[in-house]
Amino acid sequence: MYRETTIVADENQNLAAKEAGDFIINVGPQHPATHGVLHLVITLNGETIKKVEPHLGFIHRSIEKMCESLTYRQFIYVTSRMDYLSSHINNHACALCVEKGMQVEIPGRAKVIRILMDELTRIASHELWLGAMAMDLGAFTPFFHTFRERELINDIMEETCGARLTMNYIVPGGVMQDIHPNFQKKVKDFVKQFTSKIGEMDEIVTGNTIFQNRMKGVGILSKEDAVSFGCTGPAARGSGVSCDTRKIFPYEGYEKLQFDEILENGCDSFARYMIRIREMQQSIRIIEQLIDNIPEGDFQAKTKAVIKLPKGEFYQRVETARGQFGVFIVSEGGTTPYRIKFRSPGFSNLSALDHMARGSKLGDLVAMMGTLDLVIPDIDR
Amino acid sequence: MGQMISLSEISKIIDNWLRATFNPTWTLIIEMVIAGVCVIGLFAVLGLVLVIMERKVSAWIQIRLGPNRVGPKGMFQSMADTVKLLVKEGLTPDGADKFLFNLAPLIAIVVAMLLMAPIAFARDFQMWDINIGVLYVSAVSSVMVISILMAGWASNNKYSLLGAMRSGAQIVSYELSAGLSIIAIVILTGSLSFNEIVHSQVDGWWIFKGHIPVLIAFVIFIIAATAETNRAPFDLAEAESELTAGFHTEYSGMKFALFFLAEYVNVFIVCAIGATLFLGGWMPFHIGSWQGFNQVMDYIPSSIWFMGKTFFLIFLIMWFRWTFPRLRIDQLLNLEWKYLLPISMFNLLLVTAMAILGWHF
Amino acid sequence: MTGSTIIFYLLALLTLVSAVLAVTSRQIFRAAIYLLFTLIGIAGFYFWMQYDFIAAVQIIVYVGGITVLIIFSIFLTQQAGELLPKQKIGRQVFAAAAVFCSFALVMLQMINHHFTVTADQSTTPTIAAIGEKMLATTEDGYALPFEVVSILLLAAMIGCIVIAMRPEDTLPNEQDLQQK
Amino acid sequence: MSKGLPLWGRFGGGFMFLINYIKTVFSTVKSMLVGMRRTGYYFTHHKEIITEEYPDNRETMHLPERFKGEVVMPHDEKNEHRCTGCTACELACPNGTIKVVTKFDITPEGKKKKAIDKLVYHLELCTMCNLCIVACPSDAIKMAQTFEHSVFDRSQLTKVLNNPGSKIMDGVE
Repeated sequence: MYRETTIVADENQNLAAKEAGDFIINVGPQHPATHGVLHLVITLNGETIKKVEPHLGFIHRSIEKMCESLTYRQFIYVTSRMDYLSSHINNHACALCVEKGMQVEIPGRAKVIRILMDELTRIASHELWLGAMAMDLGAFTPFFHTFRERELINDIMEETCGARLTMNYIVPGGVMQDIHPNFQKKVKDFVKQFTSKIGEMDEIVTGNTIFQNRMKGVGILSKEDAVSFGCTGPAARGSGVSCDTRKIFPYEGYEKLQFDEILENGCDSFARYMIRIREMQQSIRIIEQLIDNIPEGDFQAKTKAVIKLPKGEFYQRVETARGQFGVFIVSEGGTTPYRIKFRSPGFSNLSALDHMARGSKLGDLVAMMGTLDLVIPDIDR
Repeated sequence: MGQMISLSEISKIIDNWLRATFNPTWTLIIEMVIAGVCVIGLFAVLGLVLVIMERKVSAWIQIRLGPNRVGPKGMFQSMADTVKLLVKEGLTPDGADKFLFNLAPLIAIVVAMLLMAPIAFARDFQMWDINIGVLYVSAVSSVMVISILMAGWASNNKYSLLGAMRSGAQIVSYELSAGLSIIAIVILTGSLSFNEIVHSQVDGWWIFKGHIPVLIAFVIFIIAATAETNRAPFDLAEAESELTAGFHTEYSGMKFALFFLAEYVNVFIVCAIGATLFLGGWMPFHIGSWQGFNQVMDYIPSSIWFMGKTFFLIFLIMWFRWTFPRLRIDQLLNLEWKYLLPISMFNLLLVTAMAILGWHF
Repeated sequence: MTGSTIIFYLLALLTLVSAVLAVTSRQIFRAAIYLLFTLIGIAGFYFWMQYDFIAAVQIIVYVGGITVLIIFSIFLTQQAGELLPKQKIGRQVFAAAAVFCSFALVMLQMINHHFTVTADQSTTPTIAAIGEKMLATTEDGYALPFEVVSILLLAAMIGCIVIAMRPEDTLPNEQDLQQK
Repeated sequence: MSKGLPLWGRFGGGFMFLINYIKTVFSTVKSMLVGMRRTGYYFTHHKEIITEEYPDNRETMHLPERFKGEVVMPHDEKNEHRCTGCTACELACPNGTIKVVTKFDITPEGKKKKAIDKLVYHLELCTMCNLCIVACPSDAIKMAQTFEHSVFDRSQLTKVLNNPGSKIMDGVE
């Protein structure tokens, strides 16, 4: 069809699959459709997608290997750099896993602060996703409107944790510093603003006919497929798979809180979209339950300066904004882990992309990637 | 009416002076040169104004300040951008068809220039009062698609090719409903000449005296015009989230600037045509028998009326762009073939009935 | 030599050069673009003769319609970027002879035809006149040819739709796509 | 766009199709207008603008006191700091950002006492994780609220935190 200038990453495989009339285009690693350095080799038939092959590794930093040379206090900061949009939650998982090995009971105040931070992070992540999702579909304005609320969360984080993106606030034994005196007031202000402004998204995004037509019936991922691809988080809950770690394996006192696990049965992009919108409201609900009930006390348990984990294997999973995040630590009894392994949600969710995208149009691929909410450093680590 | 110095007066003075000084051939040549210089000047001004307008509109919609560094309130930002584009290297990719690659932006800009000819900018101020003005515009604007197809193919880039194919399908389809909504007005006025169309609205703009059918035609025209100029929500040819930049992915420097300029000038032209057909061109706004009000309206120069209406439509198109998400290619064609075209055909029947029965004012 | 003549020769040059290039170019896409310029040149002639309506129709039909279709079909063909093979010498000679014969025929007609100069200024047709002529059922009206052409186009359109329509069961379903 | 029957579908469904068709058109137009009303609101309400004009508001801009910009060592007016040279920060740092170079001072009693010669801080390696601050037993170092760290040469990012000629504060062990 065209003068052959294709750069095919994996030549043999692609040439074997290439038929007459196939049109191979590369999306990424530098491309506005990918929110990071993901490389997709897309085989097209006209505008219709025949195959999508993700090529990974452009931002691989071997974080797991790096962690093996760092002590149990030090390695947590690296995990903020994986899924940088839910860095608190990543830190939380690591801290929980280390605490499991240390067998310390952390104070109630620290627990509540951690949950509050997690939920704020979740809202911030979903806000960014919502804007980026709309931008993938060609609407620029929602991006700036959602950033207005996200900015408030970032300000809260900056005041309490001292950073806006990679906080390194949750440490083994509790949290690094006590919350800032303004914290409660600011969070209440945020909740007020958020609930008054989230309706605007219905006007310019959710209710828009073009948007609905771009989302409904697009990127179908059936319940069975979602399970077999190992999808978690909103991507799986959009297909009706109940997989909220906060509900099925509660940690840190989530079992005492009143909130719903959001499930949609649409299996399409719109279901995954609605999941995230409704999850933000559940996060607000959790924050409202906790913000006035932060118990007094220490923000950190008394721990030794140098943490040593007993010999053994420890695993902890949490629910990040994208799905289930797991930390697996093998300890030989020293100050550094012998082996560490992260189960990142983005990697499994990405694997479903090819299945979802086949047979749909090129424009919808971007929407599907949007609804999977891929964060590339999370996939590559 | 008590006209002050209007554009037509100025042009008449220049014309008389030239005729008195030179022989007719030289007069014609000099007038052509003046017209050419004016068009190029208008292009430059339009490019500068529309770019800064787009950026400010988008900024305010997006709760931002927008450009605010260069000049007062950032008003000279687009000049700085132009200088940047001028001094940038114009790259030609190695595998490109160099002749066609360099020709495509020129065609885009020449087509935009040709489209300027029959537009009535003010009372008695028109470069070429061609008696088939409307047909001329739809004919010449159909050449626009060639430049996009050419750019897309000659770039030797797959994104460009996809963008060009999309754009071709899109423009060819939307020309139909744009044409049909223009024909609605042509039926009501019984003329294809812009001048006569404007004069037919002396007792009221068509959008007011044409009832609902003309309103529908106007809405369809605006939608089709947005699609024909490749602007969001119909910017599939560029679709930056899917195709990087579509047909002009490989263009840089001045060649890109020409495409960019042509896009904005085309927006201006379709809005000018919309203003002429539906909003009375340079006709001032009159309300029935309010003599005082009408005289005040008459006192505003006709060129201001024309520009005001045109820029209102341009603002409308920009408002669309910063509100709506982009359509998918099949939805785009569905919208045209399943909605706009049947509706405008039915609407055309209504308009014809209205014109025959004389139901309009 | 007046300005009008200069414009005529310029248009003729554009038309002829691009026509020759359209035939001789070995890149099919470029040939289509040269053809486009030929057609634009012809439209320019109509404008030059002040037959604005025909000029506009020429541009709409040939430039906006036919050339776009040609370019589309080039896009959809395999190896559009390749150079076309060189024609055999015999074929070239035959083509040249055919071109010469038709050129001679046209020239013969033109020489034998006696052009009469009229002082009639009403040659510039108004739109109303064209419309009335088009729909007139009198002897020199064009209602019947107009309708015949419309029916022909309608038939062509229906034929296109029938060809383009695939029965539902031959459409590739989800399973087929997955197996690929 | 509509999920109704195709236009050429059964005649019986034709009327329902037409109703659905018109409904689709109206709901589409309505949803568009709702969106345009919202963006139009923001276009006309400039008070909602939230952007800051960053380099212009340097004077009025306040970062929160916990903001982690870079590690600094506060000195009092007598040019004294609180660092004992215990290297706890160096050990706590995951990246080797801090290097403590020690020397031995002679105290007035004639005893040798360990003190810092230089506390070298590599800003280019620092990830602002705050672990050194937490690890410091004598609160000698803290985070500063600076953030404009760009320089033309990366060697300028290697800093010595203690002032030349500074001494340890009395009473800090």
